[in-house]
Amino acid sequence: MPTLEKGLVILHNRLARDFYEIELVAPLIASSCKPGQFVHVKVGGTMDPLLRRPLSIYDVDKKLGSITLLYKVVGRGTELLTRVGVKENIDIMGPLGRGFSLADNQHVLLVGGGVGIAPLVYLARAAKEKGCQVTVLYGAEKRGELVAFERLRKLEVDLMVATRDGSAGHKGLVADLLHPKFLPPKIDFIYTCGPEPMMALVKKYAEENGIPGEVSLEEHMACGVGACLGCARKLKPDDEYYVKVCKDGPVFRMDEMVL
Amino acid sequence: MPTLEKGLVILHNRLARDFYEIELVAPLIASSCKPGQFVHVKVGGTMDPLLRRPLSIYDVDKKLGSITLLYKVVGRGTELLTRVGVKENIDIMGPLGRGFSLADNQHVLLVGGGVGIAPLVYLARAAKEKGCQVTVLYGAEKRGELVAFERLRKLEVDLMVATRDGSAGHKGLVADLLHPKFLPPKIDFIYTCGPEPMMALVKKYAEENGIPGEVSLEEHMACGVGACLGCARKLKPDDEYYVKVCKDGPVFRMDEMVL
Amino acid sequence: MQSSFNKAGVKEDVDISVDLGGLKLKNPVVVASGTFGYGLEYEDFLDISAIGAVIVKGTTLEPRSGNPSPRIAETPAGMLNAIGLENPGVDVFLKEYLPRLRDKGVTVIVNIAGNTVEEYARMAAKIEGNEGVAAIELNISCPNVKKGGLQFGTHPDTVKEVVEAVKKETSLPVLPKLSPNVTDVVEIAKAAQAGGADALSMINTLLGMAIDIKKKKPVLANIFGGLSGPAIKPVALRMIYQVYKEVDLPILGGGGIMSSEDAVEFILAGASAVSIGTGNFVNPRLALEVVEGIRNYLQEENIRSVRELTGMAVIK
Amino acid sequence: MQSSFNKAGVKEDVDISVDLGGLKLKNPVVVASGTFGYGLEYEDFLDISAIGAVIVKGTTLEPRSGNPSPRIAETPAGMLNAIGLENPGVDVFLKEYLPRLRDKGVTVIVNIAGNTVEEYARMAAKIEGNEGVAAIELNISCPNVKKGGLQFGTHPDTVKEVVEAVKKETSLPVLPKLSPNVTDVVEIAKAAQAGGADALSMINTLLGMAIDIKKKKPVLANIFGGLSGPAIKPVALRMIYQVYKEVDLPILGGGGIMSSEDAVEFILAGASAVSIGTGNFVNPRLALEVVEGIRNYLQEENIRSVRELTGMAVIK
Ligand SMILES: Cc1cc2nc3c(=O)[nH]c(=O)nc-3n(C[C@H](O)[C@H](O)[C@H](O)COP(=O)(O)OP(=O)(O)OC[C@H]3O[C@@H](n4cnc5c(N)ncnc54)[C@H](O)[C@@H]3O)c2cc1C
Ligand SMILES: Cc1cc2nc3c(=O)[nH]c(=O)nc-3n(C[C@H](O)[C@H](O)[C@H](O)COP(=O)(O)OP(=O)(O)OC[C@H]3O[C@@H](n4cnc5c(N)ncnc54)[C@H](O)[C@@H]3O)c2cc1C
Ligand SMILES: Cc1cc2nc3c(=O)[nH]c(=O)nc-3n(C[C@H](O)[C@H](O)[C@H](O)COP(=O)(O)O)c2cc1C
Ligand SMILES: Cc1cc2nc3c(=O)[nH]c(=O)nc-3n(C[C@H](O)[C@H](O)[C@H](O)COP(=O)(O)O)c2cc1C
Ligand code: FES
Ligand code: FES
Repeated sequence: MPTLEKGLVILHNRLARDFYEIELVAPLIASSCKPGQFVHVKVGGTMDPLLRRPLSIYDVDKKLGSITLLYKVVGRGTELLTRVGVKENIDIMGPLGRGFSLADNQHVLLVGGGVGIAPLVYLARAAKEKGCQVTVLYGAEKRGELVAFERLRKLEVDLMVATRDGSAGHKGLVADLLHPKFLPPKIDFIYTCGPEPMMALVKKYAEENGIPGEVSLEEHMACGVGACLGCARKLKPDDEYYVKVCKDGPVFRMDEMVL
Repeated sequence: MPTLEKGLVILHNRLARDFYEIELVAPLIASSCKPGQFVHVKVGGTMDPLLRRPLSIYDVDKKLGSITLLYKVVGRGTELLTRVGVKENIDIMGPLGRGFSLADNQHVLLVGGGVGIAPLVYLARAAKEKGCQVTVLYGAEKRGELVAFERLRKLEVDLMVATRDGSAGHKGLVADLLHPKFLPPKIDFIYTCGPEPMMALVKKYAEENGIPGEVSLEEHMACGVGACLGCARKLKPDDEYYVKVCKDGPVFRMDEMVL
Repeated sequence: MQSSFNKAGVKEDVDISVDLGGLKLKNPVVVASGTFGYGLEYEDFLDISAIGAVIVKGTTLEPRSGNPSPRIAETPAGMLNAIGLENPGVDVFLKEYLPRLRDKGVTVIVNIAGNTVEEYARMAAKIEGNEGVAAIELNISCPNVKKGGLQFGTHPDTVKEVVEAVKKETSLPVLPKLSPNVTDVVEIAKAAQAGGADALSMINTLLGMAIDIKKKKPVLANIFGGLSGPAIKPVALRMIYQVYKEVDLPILGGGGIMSSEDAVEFILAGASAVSIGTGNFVNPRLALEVVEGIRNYLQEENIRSVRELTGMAVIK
Repeated sequence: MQSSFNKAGVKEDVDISVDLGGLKLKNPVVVASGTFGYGLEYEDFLDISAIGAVIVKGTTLEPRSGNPSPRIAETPAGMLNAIGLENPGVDVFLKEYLPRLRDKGVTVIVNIAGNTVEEYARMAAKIEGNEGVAAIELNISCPNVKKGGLQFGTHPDTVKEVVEAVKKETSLPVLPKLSPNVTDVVEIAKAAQAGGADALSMINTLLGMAIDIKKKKPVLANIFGGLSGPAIKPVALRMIYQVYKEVDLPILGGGGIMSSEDAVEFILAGASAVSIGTGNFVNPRLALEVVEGIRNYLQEENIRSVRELTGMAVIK
């Protein structure tokens, strides 16, 4: 159940130039969240920036009652977040949104690009726990930005990486790895999160191969709970109504949308 | 000459519940400032709070090229200032304003209340260097808030303290110490900074005893350099014109004003 | 003007109920239209029936799907929105949402927006007789909808006309919500009074915009949007102060309230109750925290009723 | 609309000079009236002759001592001021300050405020013929002075009348400075144009207030004050966008500019040059940093002249 929690920071690491991970003790959120859900984070203590920032739940330690977030510094809000020290508290709302659907014992493919890997790590953990066979395709600009690599490796998923500059794995797009020669013969479900052009390629592959799947979308948000109608998006150009990414998503079925 | 400097924080200590001192390397300011002048400090990196905060120069280390500020947390700006870490930089403008006038080899009396002691510490140092005999009356709420005590003691001034709760020195107002039995027989000049009611008592004493003196005033400020005309104040109720505390002051002659 | 009934230090309970022209509220804090959905979205975070009232999302005669995206943008200490009055229409509201809110004991104010005077009147007529509605707020100031919105709220004649038409159809207290995008808000307030308004709601958003310098185009798909949040607080306070001095109607005041201190500023400036909008996004429990904060302020100041506080800072 | 004259990656020098209805500026960044004194106050911090122009503190026919204190208050991402046009009067300005500014090579724009149309005209006449004045800005929007201020700027007829009267007395470019406290800024802009304005300056401050909840009275001695700073940026951009679309006059745009990115937003919205006010208090070197930032933006975007940027984001 969504709630407001003062998350106690127990770990805050810089992983690469603009990538950080932060672990917060937030037992209510940790105990009730699902992969694909997000938290809405108050950054800084003043009225500028004013709004909360949505960040996916990257990992969860249910025993410790902690959640971990992975974030990339892109603007003032994320920049301010880097200043928070261990032992300080952060005001977070969550878990919010509709997460990924996940069945037992499936062969699942996760395709993440950049910081879009965040919700997929938690998903990979949950999938492993459900006895799934998990393949992850992970793309980044360069080796140093494969910040979730270690965590995924520890989860013992089948992991393939691509970097734009070729400094690790395949040189090029992560979508290039969507090829039978790299993939397990049977895939039941595909999940993807990352830049929209990447997700469009993943969706195309899924459709061409008749595999169902889900994508995680982003929109600028104010409330995060479906009240302000700010994060509206038409899933298909001809739709009459707008979905609310914060409440109807951020995860949507591939077949209900056009990317 | 006033300038803009990125002051490197080399020391930042909490001295009492809401009192902090912060030392900044700012060689241009340190080399040109005078007692009674202030710096205009940008707190936080965002647009709220927006304006700079004026803080008196509390002490200077001309050799090191550093200045020290003493501040009391009273609102959002000063609260944000407490968060600045050693090795970080703070954006400061200064030295600003007209400082205290100070002649050689005088018998001077300094009366400070609360955080109003700040400019008087630097003044005491300068007066000692000029061969003055310096007596300081220093008032605070309680012993723990006599945060400048050590620094004054090291300057080897004649120091008397008063606390409201009697936990150190005279129990009561610092102005109670304005009595021949506590003071040196000859005083050439009186300086005061602190709450206005206190300064009014000091001014009254000075006038009654025919001693010239100066007070340091406060007004809310925007520019700090005399451009916005925001920090206006009538020195006497019947004055036609307003002085600008930032530029014409913050130090004013006792005889040109009514308190 | 200071009123202290108690011996200093002795705190006794204070009265925080208010009456705005017949709209009785258990406490003076409501949540603003469009910022709290139908209340149900926030149920996980607070007891929504404990809020003075929930003003529901702007309701229109027909369902509306709203504006294209992006609909919101953050600005310094504020935000822009151009939602475009997305809502399921008044019929669906009355059938689906109102009963649920009534069952939960929520005090409901319906915010209505029309394209024509007749639409306002028809909506008021539809709402009339439905149990569970405490008042009607007239959105005559929404800057986003081309044909309605701005025009109604910026001309005294149409303001008067709309209020009159609505008053004819309803026995409920009617609160026109004034636009700040006018030269003379007092003139508009007087027109609302002449039309029979029971109280005034003020202020709605300031019309603003933002530009994306990478894309070289407006950030919002709608180009313009309504500016809300702390950035507009000084303007809201000024307008409430002006209207309180000149117009004898209770005011529901808001615009940028983020704390109980802000709320007290509004009450001192002349508001009988306050509305919280953008603040809900930052702190979903804000409304009830403000209720508590007002109570504490009254106790500390030895003021027995919040009603005494209204307009105390106004220099007549 | 994108214009790129260079092969990507090759940076060549860009032209940042502008002409606002005869007011020629070496770069499109000026400092706003009342926020930079007479320029001399900031000489320690930057080369004031390198700024596009210095608009001096609002000048009146007679000396004025201004409003009582407190005159300023901080608000979220903004500030209120009620200086009350403190200044030594136009004669002293022309005798004492103008020669010094001229000697330093500063481009000076004189901001004048009158209590009557005649006062405006008389000041213009006094200024005429004094070497070293590049233009006259008409403060018809200062919200602080009872008899002048608000009235002039909020009625199209008086705006036209003032501009006409001033134009008769001067050969200098005349820029009326529009008030944002109006229902329809385009109407006012058109009136200014009808009166013969050479360019428009916009916007002045929004009328606002703050209340001290301890003292239970307005923070400012003057009760109301002008809101400036980043808080008002969205409103300023919107008004400039609206006027650019409808009125064929160059615009000097400002309101909350704190960075060169902000300045570019204003230019894209329709401003030919920008003015920096409150931002000077936060960063006294801001004006020249904005000049540099605009230059860099043009180079990165491969746009040869800042004049091409004006209005690029406006959807016609
Ligand atoms: C459901 C969801 C989950 C997300 N998960 C992550 C994550 O795990 N890690 C991560 O690094 N980022 C994530 N993002 C993106 C993240 O929210 C933005 O990068 C962040 O809000 C940027 O804030 P800023 O102040 O640094 O940037 P600014 O650009 O200064 O922000 C200005 C405004 O735009 C909004 N904004 C900017 N970019 C985005 C964006 N991409 N999506 C939504 N709002 C945006 C901000 O929230 C703010 O309101 C997620 C976004 C959504 C919607
Ligand atoms: C010349 C001068 C020297 C000063 N020296 C010192 C010093 O050495 N140590 C110290 O602790 N304080 C000093 N002060 C007071 C200090 O500037 C304020 O306490 C501080 O600005 C409060 O900021 P805030 O954001 O914490 O408080 P808030 O109340 O949140 O500030 C809101 C606004 O009011 C202004 N403000 C609030 N109180 C004062 C005040 N007393 N004087 C001026 N502006 C105020 C702030 O600058 C800000 O613009 C001095 C003031 C002046 C004018
Ligand atoms: C996202 C959003 C949607 C809004 N929708 C409506 C609406 O439908 N009807 C209305 O009258 N006001 C609407 N408003 C205006 C608010 O009710 C409120 O008057 C305004 O935001 C100022 O208050 P604030 O600064 O506390 O948000 C909306 C505001 C926001 C931010
Ligand atoms: C302290 C102060 C004094 C001002 N004085 C004047 C003035 O004398 N004449 C005038 O036309 N505008 C005056 N203004 C308005 C500014 O010139 C500018 O139009 C306004 O502040 C908006 O820009 P900003 O947000 O960049 O400050 C003043 C503004 C401030 C903050
Ligand atoms: S962010 Fe408010 S509805 Fe989604
Ligand atoms: S603070 Fe601007 S004149 Fe003093």
